[in-house]
Amino acid sequence: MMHSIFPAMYILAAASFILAIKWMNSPSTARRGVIVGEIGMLLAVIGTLLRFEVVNYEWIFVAFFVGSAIGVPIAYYMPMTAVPQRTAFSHACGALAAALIGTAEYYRQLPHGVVMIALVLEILLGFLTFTASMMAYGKLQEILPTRPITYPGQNFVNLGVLALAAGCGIALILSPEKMWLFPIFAALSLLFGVLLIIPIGGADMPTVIALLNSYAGLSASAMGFAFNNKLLITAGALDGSSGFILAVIMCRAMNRSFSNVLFGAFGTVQAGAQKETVARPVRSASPEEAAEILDSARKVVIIPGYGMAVAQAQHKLRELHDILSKRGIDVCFAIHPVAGRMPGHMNVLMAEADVPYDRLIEMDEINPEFPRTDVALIVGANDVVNPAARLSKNSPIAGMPILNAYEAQTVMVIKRSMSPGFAGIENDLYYMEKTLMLFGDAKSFVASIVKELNAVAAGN
Amino acid sequence: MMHSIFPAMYILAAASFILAIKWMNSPSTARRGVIVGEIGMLLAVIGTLLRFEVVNYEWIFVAFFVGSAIGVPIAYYMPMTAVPQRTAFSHACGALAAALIGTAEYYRQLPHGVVMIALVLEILLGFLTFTASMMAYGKLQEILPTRPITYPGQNFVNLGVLALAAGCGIALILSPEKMWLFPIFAALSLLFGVLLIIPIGGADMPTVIALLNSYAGLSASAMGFAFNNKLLITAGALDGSSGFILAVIMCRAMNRSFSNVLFGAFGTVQAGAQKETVARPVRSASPEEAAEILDSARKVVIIPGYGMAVAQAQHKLRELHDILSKRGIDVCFAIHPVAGRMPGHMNVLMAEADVPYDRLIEMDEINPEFPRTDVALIVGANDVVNPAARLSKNSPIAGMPILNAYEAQTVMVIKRSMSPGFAGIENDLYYMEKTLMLFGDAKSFVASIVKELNAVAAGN
Amino acid sequence: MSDYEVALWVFMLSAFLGFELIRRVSPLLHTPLMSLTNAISAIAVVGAILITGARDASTLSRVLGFLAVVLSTTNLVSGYLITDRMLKMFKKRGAEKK
Amino acid sequence: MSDYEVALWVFMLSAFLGFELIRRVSPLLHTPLMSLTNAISAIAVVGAILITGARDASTLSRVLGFLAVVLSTTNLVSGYLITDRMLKMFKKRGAEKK
Ligand SMILES: NC(=O)c1ccc[n+]([C@@H]2O[C@H](COP(=O)([O-])OP(=O)(O)OC[C@H]3O[C@@H](n4cnc5c(N)ncnc54)[C@H](OP(=O)(O)O)[C@@H]3O)[C@@H](O)[C@H]2O)c1
Ligand SMILES: NC(=O)c1ccc[n+]([C@@H]2O[C@H](COP(=O)([O-])OP(=O)(O)OC[C@H]3O[C@@H](n4cnc5c(N)ncnc54)[C@H](OP(=O)(O)O)[C@@H]3O)[C@@H](O)[C@H]2O)c1
Repeated sequence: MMHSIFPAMYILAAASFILAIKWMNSPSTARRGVIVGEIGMLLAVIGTLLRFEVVNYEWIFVAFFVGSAIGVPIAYYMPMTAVPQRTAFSHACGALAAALIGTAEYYRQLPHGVVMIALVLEILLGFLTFTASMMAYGKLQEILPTRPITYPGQNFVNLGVLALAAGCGIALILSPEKMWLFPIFAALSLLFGVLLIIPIGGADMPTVIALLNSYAGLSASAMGFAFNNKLLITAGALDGSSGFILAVIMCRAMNRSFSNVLFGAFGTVQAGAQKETVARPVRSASPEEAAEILDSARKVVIIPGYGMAVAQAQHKLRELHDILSKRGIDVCFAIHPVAGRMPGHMNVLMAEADVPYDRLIEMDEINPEFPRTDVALIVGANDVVNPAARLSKNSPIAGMPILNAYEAQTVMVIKRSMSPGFAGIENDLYYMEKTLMLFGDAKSFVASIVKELNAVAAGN
Repeated sequence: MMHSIFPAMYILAAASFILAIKWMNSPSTARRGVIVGEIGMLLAVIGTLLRFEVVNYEWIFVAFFVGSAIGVPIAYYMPMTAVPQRTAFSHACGALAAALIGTAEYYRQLPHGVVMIALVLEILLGFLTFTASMMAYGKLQEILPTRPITYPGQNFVNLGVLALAAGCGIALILSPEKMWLFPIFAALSLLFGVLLIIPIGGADMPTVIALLNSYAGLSASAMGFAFNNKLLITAGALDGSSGFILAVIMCRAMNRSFSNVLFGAFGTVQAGAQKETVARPVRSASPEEAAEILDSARKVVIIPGYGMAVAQAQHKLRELHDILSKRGIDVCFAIHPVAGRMPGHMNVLMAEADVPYDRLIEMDEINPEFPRTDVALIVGANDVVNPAARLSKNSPIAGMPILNAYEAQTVMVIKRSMSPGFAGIENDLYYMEKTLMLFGDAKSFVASIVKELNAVAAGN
Repeated sequence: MSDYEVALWVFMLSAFLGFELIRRVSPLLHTPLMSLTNAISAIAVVGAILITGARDASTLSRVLGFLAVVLSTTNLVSGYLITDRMLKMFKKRGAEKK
Repeated sequence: MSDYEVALWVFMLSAFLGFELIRRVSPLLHTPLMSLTNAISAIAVVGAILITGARDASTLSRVLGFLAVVLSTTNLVSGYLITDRMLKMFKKRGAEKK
């Protein structure tokens, strides 16, 4: 009787996870999805606690308590701009958990055959994802240097370490009782995770994190094979495909390949090209002038980018949006798929500032509108509006789809200096006739514009 | 060794079926999908033939031969207009096969418990789908009267038969050794299939067929439970969800519910409403006049419907399309989701006539174009352009999305008479100021227009 | 017990997958989709072969199994051939217009 | 043997399903999606509980299992809470504009 309840709980849990992800396809059902996902997790945990193999509860409940004590504050005090770091940290936790479980299982029963294959995969992926995610966390949090660190023969060293780790793994599969091999295997896996990230620049971390998400999922699936637990397999596979697809989407939106992200050391090479540039004239403007131009426009498209996130300017932009719409001006936000530093980054920040999500327009929808746009206001975005992607063939971002801001009547760009963005290249948009540079921190500059517009409104 | 090959073949077969359906999402990959599906089936059959339980091959190969001898001619000589009938026939075959296998399995081992539950479900669904599909076939082929046949208390009788069948089924599950019950159970299931279809009109058959597809799939899944065969479960579930979703799509496009289709006896009720109509004047025109109007248009939208299929006018329409485009006129086809008598019906016929599929425009895309259209040429379509769906609240098709042909500058309608279409209701479009009725068989009328246009071209 | 559990898992996952896949099929191809799923449902041939080819099959089993193989094969063969026949007709512009 | 066969089936179906589901998620919600899948990946807690709660667990097992439960619970709790916190922010126009 009891025996047939637990499998049913696991099946229901799996169905809940599936529904949770399914309902993420639209903002109107997404919160329902989270609740269903929570129910699924509850079913899974209760179903496991009630299993007859589980007899010892104290440690488990203490662990629940400790975990929640760490998790709740993270959830409530994490600023929305720290989402990429949080994600990396969470992959590190998940992967380490998988690796530790695998280790415990290995020492418990020294399994043979298919179970051992699954365990070795679980441990390899778990440990390497753990260190790689911690490295990614460090780079994103800027504890570690964010630029790629390369040296000659690096790829050989990395592949060598991976080959050694794989060799140990295979040896362990063939003769699991060689227990002295295990610590070496674990250490090599951990080391490979570190080496993997060293040559990758900080700005490529989001793609790497999505890939690590995929590895962490595969590691959980492997655990499912080892424990013969279908729920683990399903949840792991869902997780794995999610990370993989997000990584593909990012790569496609940057028009780059996986191998270019992993081995390309993006962000060093282009440095050379920059020095050749001659100082070219740009037009700049004050907040008052910017306010005046905005006030006389009929259609304004605001393009937020990474700088907007850094400056936390989303609330001020929301104010700007409200004032302008109140004056009968048609304002919307154009969201590039890889603006910012993670997929959906801009959407979350604008949503945080209470901008209704039907004002956030995706690239394919907004691009035909630019010729009819009076002002394109670019706030801390750079690469995603760089016309070089479309016009110059040997630019590092050639072929990357961009927002066609250059087609607007007037272009205004808020940034602090003329320095380049993530891809490290010049942006010809800034030198165009119709472009006005608004130099300053995004938040304070937008605030000045808002103040100016309010003053004008009061004056009327 | 051999033991681990068969499961692998089954997994590959299942993956092939999944890919086959996945690749149906676009015409450019669909043929690849069919090939993969064929490979999957081959793997499944070979994997089964090689299983050690299977020792007796003669009967099987004779059956393969007979089946192919029936199947190949069907595939090559079936006219494209007979697709609905063919589909019904194929469900009948599939469902009968499932029911017979279930019957054989029952007599072979009189199973208990879960296996018996699965068998009873398989047999019930199999037999009822078999007779229901044969009835649907008869109605579509017009061997049987197509109008719904109703009598008082019909729903009670039907539910009663279903309840009796279910009762026998439960009794068999509880005590499978009551072999005398089995023929009664089978007979009741067969009878229910017949009764289910009697009150449903011929034109509702496509929806019913899709539902029967779903039942046939579930029956195959149930067989999988009984035989503990995962491939059967997966393939059956794919099939079942396909039928279900197509039925939902059709119901939604007609703005009706399942229960309305199954118990609504659509096609009788509306007959009364027709008599009240007074003879209203319509304008009609000759092929010469029609050709002239088309020749002076800049944008023409052709709307094919069921009458086009009956008349087999697709090839002539293709000629019309070619001549007009050659003269610089923008011509396309507007395809309503339930035009004709099955989902995708018009698309297949137009494709048969070599019309490139990017000229077939779906409803949501074409509707905004109608105000800019000079001529809407309606060929044997009726309900799908009936403005009553939009304007009159108590029409039987109220709320059904339609093609807004009435917004075009000029509307021309090719049909044989003023008689109504599938829903049996008047169409106000025909009485509008801007509408010209072109009375005649679709094929010959289009042919006359084409001849006329050719003559003009030669004259130039 | 575990057999039905596995069967339920497989059914649950397949049904979800079926829904997602079918919902994406272009309406353009709904008719070929129906005949493709007809062909796939001929997978019942697996059960039919097991019944017909069994060592200890009674005459009844063999006859029923034989019929089932014939019916499924008919579906299988005609289903794939018709689907392919239909799909061959779908062409993009290019060859058409000069 | 049959265990791995079942595991492979489940993996194959789940992976296909995952691909279809994720491809449909609106880009608007990619960030919350990432944190939702983080939360779901905390399902490793199931394995961790089995290790920690086993009758005959060695001290090593218990310590490793304990750590694993802590780590997974952290993910689980923060994953769901953050996802919900983000989603709460997504609003349609209406309440916004007068
Ligand atoms: N979203 C993703 O998933 C993802 C993943 C991987 C990589 N990427 C890459 O990230 C890039 C995103 O493009 P993007 O246009 O959003 O950003 P970007 O190209 O990195 O440019 C950001 C700009 O913001 C300015 N900025 C920084 N802090 C600012 C502040 N406080 N106030 C005002 N401006 C400030 C910087 O100029 P100053 O220093 O002059 O102020 C910089 O030029 C793309 O190249 C994309 O490929 C994105
Ligand atoms: N597609 C599906 O999946 C599906 C499924 C279930 C139900 N339905 C229903 O079927 C209907 C389809 O609408 P529809 O507009 O395509 O067809 P319709 O409303 O049935 O009208 C067809 C028209 O074609 C004319 N016609 C018949 N033979 C002709 C010939 N040889 N030459 C010229 N005209 C001829 C008929 O008028 P005359 O007799 O005057 O010539 C008739 O009015 C909808 O009501 C839909 O709900 C469709």
